[in-house]
Amino acid sequence: MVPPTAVAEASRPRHEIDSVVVRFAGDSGDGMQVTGSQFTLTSALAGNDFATFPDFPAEIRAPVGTTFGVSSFQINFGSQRIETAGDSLDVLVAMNPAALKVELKNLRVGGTIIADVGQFNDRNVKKAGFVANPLEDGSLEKYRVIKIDISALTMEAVKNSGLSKRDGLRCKNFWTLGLIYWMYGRDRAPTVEWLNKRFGAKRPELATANIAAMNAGHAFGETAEMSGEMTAFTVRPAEIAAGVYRTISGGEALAYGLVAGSQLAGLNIMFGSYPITPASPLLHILAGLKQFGVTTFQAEDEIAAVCAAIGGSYAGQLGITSSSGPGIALKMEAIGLAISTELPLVIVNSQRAGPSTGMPTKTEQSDLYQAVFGRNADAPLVVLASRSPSDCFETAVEAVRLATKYMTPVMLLTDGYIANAAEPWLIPDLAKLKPFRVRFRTEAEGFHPFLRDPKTLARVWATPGTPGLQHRIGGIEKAYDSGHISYEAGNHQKMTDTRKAKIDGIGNDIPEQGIEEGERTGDLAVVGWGSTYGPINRAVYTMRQKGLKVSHIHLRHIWPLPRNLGDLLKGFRRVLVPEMNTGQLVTVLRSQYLVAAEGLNKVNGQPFKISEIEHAIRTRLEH
Amino acid sequence: MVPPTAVAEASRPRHEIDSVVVRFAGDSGDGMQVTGSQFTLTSALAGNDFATFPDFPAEIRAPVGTTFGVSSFQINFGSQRIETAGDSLDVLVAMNPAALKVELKNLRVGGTIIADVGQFNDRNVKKAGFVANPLEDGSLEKYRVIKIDISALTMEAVKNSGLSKRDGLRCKNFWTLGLIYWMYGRDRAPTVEWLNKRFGAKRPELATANIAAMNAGHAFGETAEMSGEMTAFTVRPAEIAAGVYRTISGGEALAYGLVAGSQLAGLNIMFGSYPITPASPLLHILAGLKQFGVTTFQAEDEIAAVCAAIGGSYAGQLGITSSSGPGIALKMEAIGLAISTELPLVIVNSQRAGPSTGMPTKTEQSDLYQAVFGRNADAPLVVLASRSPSDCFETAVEAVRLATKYMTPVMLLTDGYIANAAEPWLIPDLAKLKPFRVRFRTEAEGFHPFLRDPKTLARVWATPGTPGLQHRIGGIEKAYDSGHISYEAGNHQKMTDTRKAKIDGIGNDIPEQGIEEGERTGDLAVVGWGSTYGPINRAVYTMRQKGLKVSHIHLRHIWPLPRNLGDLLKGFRRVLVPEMNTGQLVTVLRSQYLVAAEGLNKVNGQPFKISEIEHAIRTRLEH
Amino acid sequence: MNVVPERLTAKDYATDQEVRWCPGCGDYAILKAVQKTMADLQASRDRTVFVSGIGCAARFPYYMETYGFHTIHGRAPAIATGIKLANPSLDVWVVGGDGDMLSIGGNHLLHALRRNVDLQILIFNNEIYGLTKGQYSPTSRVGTRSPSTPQGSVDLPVSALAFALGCGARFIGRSIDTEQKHLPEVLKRAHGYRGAALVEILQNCIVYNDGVFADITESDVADDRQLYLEPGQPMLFGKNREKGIRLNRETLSLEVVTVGQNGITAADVLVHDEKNKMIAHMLALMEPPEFPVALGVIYCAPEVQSYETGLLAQVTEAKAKGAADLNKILRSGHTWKV
Amino acid sequence: MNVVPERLTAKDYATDQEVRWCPGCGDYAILKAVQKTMADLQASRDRTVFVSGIGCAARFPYYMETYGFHTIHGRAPAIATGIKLANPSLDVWVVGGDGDMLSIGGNHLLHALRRNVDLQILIFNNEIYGLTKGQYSPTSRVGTRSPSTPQGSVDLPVSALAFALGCGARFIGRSIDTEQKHLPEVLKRAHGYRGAALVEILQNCIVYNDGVFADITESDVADDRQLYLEPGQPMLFGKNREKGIRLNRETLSLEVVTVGQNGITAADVLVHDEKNKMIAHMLALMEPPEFPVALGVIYCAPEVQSYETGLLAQVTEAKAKGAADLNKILRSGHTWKV
Ligand SMILES: Cc1ncc(C[n+]2csc(CCOP(=O)(O)OP(=O)(O)O)c2C)c(N)n1
Ligand SMILES: Cc1ncc(C[n+]2csc(CCOP(=O)(O)OP(=O)(O)O)c2C)c(N)n1
Ligand code: SF4
Ligand code: SF4
Ligand SMILES: [Mg+2]
Ligand SMILES: [Mg+2]
Repeated sequence: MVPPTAVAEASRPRHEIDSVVVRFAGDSGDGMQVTGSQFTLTSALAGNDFATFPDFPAEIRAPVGTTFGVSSFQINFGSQRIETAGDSLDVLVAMNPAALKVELKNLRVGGTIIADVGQFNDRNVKKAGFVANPLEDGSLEKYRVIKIDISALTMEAVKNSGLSKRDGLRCKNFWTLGLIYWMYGRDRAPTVEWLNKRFGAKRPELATANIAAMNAGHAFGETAEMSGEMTAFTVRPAEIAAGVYRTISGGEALAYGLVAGSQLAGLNIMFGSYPITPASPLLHILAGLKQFGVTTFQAEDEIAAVCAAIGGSYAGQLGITSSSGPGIALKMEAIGLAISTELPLVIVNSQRAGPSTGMPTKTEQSDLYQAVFGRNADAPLVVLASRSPSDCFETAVEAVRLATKYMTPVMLLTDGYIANAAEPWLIPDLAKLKPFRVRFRTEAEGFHPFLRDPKTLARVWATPGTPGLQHRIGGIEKAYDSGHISYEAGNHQKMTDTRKAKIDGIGNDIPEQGIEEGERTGDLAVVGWGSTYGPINRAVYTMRQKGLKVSHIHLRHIWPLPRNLGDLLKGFRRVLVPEMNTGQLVTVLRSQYLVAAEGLNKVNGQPFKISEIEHAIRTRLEH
Repeated sequence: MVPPTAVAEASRPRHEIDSVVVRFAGDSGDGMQVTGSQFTLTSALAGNDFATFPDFPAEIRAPVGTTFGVSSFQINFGSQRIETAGDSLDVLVAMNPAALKVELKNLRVGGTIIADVGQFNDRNVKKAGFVANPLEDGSLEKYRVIKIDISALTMEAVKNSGLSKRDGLRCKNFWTLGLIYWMYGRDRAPTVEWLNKRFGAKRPELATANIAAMNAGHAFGETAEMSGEMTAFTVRPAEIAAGVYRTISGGEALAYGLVAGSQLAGLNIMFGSYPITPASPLLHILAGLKQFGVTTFQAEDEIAAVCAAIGGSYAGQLGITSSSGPGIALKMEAIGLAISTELPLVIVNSQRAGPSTGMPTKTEQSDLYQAVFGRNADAPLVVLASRSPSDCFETAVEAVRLATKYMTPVMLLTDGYIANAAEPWLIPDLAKLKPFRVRFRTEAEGFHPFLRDPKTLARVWATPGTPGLQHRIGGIEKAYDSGHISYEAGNHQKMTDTRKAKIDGIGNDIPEQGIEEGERTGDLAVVGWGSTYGPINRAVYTMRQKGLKVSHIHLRHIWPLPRNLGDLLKGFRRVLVPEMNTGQLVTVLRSQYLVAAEGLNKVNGQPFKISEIEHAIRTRLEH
Repeated sequence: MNVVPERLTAKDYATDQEVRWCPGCGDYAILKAVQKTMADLQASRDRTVFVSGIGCAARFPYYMETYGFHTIHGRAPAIATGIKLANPSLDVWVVGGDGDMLSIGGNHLLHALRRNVDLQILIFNNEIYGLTKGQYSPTSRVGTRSPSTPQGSVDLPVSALAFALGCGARFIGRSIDTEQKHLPEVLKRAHGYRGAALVEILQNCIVYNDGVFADITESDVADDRQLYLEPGQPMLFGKNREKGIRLNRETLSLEVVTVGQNGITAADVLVHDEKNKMIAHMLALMEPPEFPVALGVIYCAPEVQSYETGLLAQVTEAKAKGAADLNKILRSGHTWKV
Repeated sequence: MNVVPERLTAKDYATDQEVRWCPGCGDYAILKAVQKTMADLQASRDRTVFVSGIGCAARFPYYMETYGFHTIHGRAPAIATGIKLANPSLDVWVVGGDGDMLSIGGNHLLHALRRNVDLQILIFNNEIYGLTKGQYSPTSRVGTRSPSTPQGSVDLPVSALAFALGCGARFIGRSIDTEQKHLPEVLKRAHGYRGAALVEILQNCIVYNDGVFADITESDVADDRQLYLEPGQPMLFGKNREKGIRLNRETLSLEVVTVGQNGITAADVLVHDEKNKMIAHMLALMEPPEFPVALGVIYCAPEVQSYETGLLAQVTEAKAKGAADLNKILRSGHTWKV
């Protein structure tokens, strides 16, 4: 098929810019997430670097036109390296008054508002909480406001499609997308392809109508009428490493990473989970990867989910479970069993705002305490954190490696932001990853279930079904020398020490901590973990440009910590730890190294802005 | 009734000694716990200070004669202040070979063994794991061994009681008790009274037989035959504060303290629990205190137990729940709800050895991490720890005070040692305790459910049934100004900060940290919490006698910490933290105050010995 | 002079909070029916409590102008038990979805029913997890395709009502979200029952499971697929109430018969006896297409002492045994003076 | 030449670990019966797994010379489900007490039964919490005095088997600890059933609940209080098998009759049909003194696909659709080259 609009490109002069932040905002039913991901895709194909931030309402489908029903999708794309979804908006697409109401505060002064005036009727304006129509009352004069009756123009564009009025109006997101495509000189072909694939077979009229709407929006940009108000831009491809790329969300990267890890270990996966926001995507994606020997079990609750995973590991598969904060809390008793019986287990925790139910759709990093400390008794395990959607892949592989090599539970921390956001990813060649095949115990000679590898201290993995190795394990303390139940005092000390030594020893099997940006010594080390990577990195970079002696250190291994971290931190005059919690990593660092690390804490369900971290760096170094 | 043996007292010369450690050890079915508590009672009545340590097997009733079925009871009593149950034994009563096998290692060189030779037959000797009869093979020559055929003598003593052979033999613990009573010049009358009360109504023949056995044992001591081998001792009354005393176990003190607290608060108690070792005694005791407006609910599991307690608090009673480590882990998600809805809740955690099932009957202090950090999200609560059985009373009252005044969950840490041990207790006059009556909200004017006291930051407590105050609460984030659901970014920050500030602020409402023993500055501060009080205190005392500049600081308030603690610690050159875990309080202290505190860790299910702590102090101060 | 008591209307039981379900969700209808029930009962707003877990259904308390507690997933029956024990004079309703009550919350439901706590427990059964975006639930039929079961679910669903009977429930009823006359009647019966009363409400999730009950509720099939039970009345249904349920006393199974055909007379049709537990079992399990769905009060055992009544009687009994003097108790038993 | 296969005896299924139950505990008898069952089945020791929760009963795996997993309280059915999903060729037995399975573990039991996971699930019902020293359990009778209920329990007990049927269990059976002939037979039937098979074993806790089943097991009453069910056989019991169970088809309830009295003939006695769920319900609930206790296989529905079979078929199906090449999947969809 010939791209229907290939001709129109470059027919008018375009301004060249480095990067742009656009946010599509509308009602939950307006299809903003689809719009955003289509735009992401074409940005990727245009060679831009980018980062995205989908922002959902808590309700499945809140009543139309309400502020709490606003759904939006933010993308930052550019010809330079993009680290975050952007601090403030250059362009805000507001499909209705509520969207404007909610998102306006994020728009930079002088930024552009594209508003569907067709939706700014009295009722909607009032519903959004405005006293008067903001498009009319002069309250937006700090911005460039482009008023278009997108609703009407969409209806016009699809009038021959045979769709009902309701269905026709639904195409307005694609009309808008067409307009934005024009603004940034994007190719519509991939979206046409996508629409045909999505609707083609079952409801071709929907594909046709949406394509028509998109083309109409695009043409609208092209036409002279708007030329005074609207500018077309060019954003050149970014300079990024050569290779084959795709976009990837945190959920996908996790799923692929776990599957890749299981293949490197030579294991099938027994995945037990119970739905919970924002952890469910991993369940959904893995459910579609059964061809890799993945069994997905939607359990009756989180406890059963982790227990089934433990049962899976006991029986010789890789047990994995996943949830978010409240669900992870429920799993802790069972995780203690996996620690005590020394079975491999990967626990993925997609953190969300708490305490309790909190704000399920908002992000937070507040489960570090729970991960490191949140169990009864001395019960150490491994804690890893991924820093971005694509980083989830590597972190997941590392989680599988450590879980199987050390016969231990590994908690992998991600968060709502990472789970939902997407970014471009240089696809790795899996053939080049180093395998770490599991060796099950089969020799009966000298066997007992708590025999240990003298180096790793990992116990043997002997699975039911192995001839002659029948044995019993359980959560009661076990004799070091036989694995039988033991209440002997000295033995418990030895076993406790051994469990601790095993986990501590992993510090020697993980890379030394490196520096993301800056020198190995200096005035200020900014230490982060998880999804704060982007804003910290960009802020440190910028402040270094300004001559400040600041460096960025970002932890993947939270427990045990990299063996050189203490020394590294001592090379800096001050240590700052930005976290989306009230100060959790900072507690760990202070206790481990007695460094006077201070926290920079943000707990409002939103990622850090670059400027917030820049500001914090500046104040720390001006004192 | 005239005490049957009052005449015999003081008829022979007695050696005077300061303190003695005796351990009664026998089969689970041998009644060692009863023997021990009777001996405790008479020691109390004799005016001695004392401390006890009951040590149970894990099995309900292990097969007779096995080492894992040995049950023992240790008591340290004296005319001086007694802080612990004693490091090593002066007297070991071994009712069978297994008891000797298990407990011999605790006997000091030169100590006395009283053995029932009637049980040292080949079969039992072998079952206990001896190759030869230790009473015969010279292996005990470092000790004074007193061999008595207690079994036969008991049978002789009860032969006219009409009891079956089996029941008759069961009296041998009272025969032994009689002998020990003679050794330490004890009055048998209270035990006679107890036996009559216990069996009098239903099986008077059992009372008679046991009394006969006790008297026979006593008479046996009196008789000339043993005078060469056995010595009678006098242990003078200790100098202790004047007043009325009783013995009290941790479980009792907790129950009474919670009831006292509820009375001071003017509330009834809704207690939800699920049985678990060693937490069950609290359930059992409270179930017998219903006259105080205590409802005890044995729930289907720990989650339901805490939820019912939360429901109770919501409805205007004092919700309390109790468990041990694994059960507490299960409660964490619900505790988060209580934190989020800001309801009072007392959670009693009787710690035991872990991880997982661990060693349920052995003590440990390894749930401090879980208490302070063990929940999803930023979810601070109050953590208290009691230091001894009697201290549970005060700690429980304090827990109720803070929970109700600050509308917050309070975790009270105790442990298996405290729960089971007993000590003398100067009974407080409850009329003298300061009430802290709860004021429920009743005014509708200006009401919303998250209205706060500006000083404590506690929210109002408005219970269902109050006219005009109907409202909704839940675990989703709430608007600071109305209590309605809110996903607003700034609001979540404010609420998170407020929840933290409320708990932090409690630091100003608790006593400043004092010093238990020693000066406010010095070379070494030994900082403890919980049941390590006794050995630390005694060790510090002894080392101070030797001129070392060491002080003992003992925390009741673990979170928030007393406001002056940081300054206090800075007054010492070194800080040592003995804990029955791998180093949990030490982590908290290091992170909070950046003091180079070091741990002294013991994780073998046994309390610290005084000598272990003395040794640690010495090595720290000799460097 | 008579003071005319102020009558509360259904609206008086609505809060000022914006209702946040998807437009068209069956939960709206249930909300309306419950508010009507409240008005019919003239329920005291400040002595009524709605307790829920988590889920779309569990948002319910926010919309009731009574006391309300939106708790955590699956635990509402346990929390409600605590509330009832602490204050038995409160009128406590428990609300949850099929996931909340039968998946994560199954154990608490079992024990609340077994103990016979005086609660009204409403399950909004939409055979799906609504709030978490459409995964299959324990009541989903075999073959349900959902994000977590792209190839279709393979596990057998549980019947809320058969489960309840197995747990020892003494009152079970069933209705449909949109049945604005019938639903309040069932709810009132549940309310009147002293003990645990469970009501299953078939609820349409328009977004993730639209039409899952269409085979029961669509107007063209409704008459043939809905059996309204009335105590003491024959089990008739169908457009002209020509169909009936007959008990085959040999096989102990139910059959659909048509009165007037094959010699079937009105006398052959089973008369509803709310107290017959075995029949209740069979009625609870009736499913289309073979059978109509049984609606109304399916089982109502004679009242026995409810749990909180029994437990609190022990507190009263203990109190009656003499003044509760803790000082005295502390000093009882062996004490000594120094 | 024929190789005579080595036959394993009951002893070959015993471990070298000292058994740590109280002397006289009913668990010893069950252990013996299970070891005999294993020998009868010539079960492979290394393909058999015993999974348990926590409790006296749950110590069971330590004494079986097979694979064994002593897990945590209440979770054995969930862990066993994971084991079976990971390796369906294993023969998985689940063991737990009444507290383990019906109190904290009720939800997992419900779902393992509903899903029809191919497990043999044994509940050692002693109507008490043994390991934690004697508190009452969900199967304890009303009025049970225990450390936590000094005034007697007030809540109604749950029937393990009625509960199981309500959950959708397809195989339920019952026996008694000391019945060394009967118990292995029931266990073998359970073993042979492909799907979840639940067996309740009445077990005497000599320390905390001694004689709680005396009204069933004491030799002077046993004949009158034990009904041994045989498929296709009339339900007769009593010293001379003179008593029988009759179904009153009007009230749908069971009655005890004496053959030869009041005109009752053998033909009046109900014949056991393992497939009749309604009868199974009634049999499960029969209790002394009015009734004998039903023993044997009470219900055995026709086999349907077990959960793990269905779920793993989806894995197989997915695999059949082509080689699983992750590199390829990563590169499918929209990619671009830089
Ligand atoms: C401990 C915990 N686990 C999981 C979740 C996520 N969750 C919220 S509601 C829900 C199920 C919703 O289904 P249902 O109860 O049927 O209610 P519906 O939304 O269909 O009304 C789940 C899994 C949670 N909030 N908490
Ligand atoms: C999470 C948790 N809660 C509670 C316990 C304590 N506990 C151990 S066994 C048990 C109940 C035992 O009763 P049952 O299951 O009937 O087994 P029995 O001992 O009677 O054989 C309890 C409450 C525990 N180990 N773990
Ligand atoms: S997702 Fe379904 S159940 Fe939930 S509010 Fe929407 S329509 Fe109702
Ligand atoms: S307590 Fe009871 S169930 Fe447990 S081992 Fe002893 S007799 Fe058996
Ligand atoms: Mg649902
Ligand atoms: Mg039991």
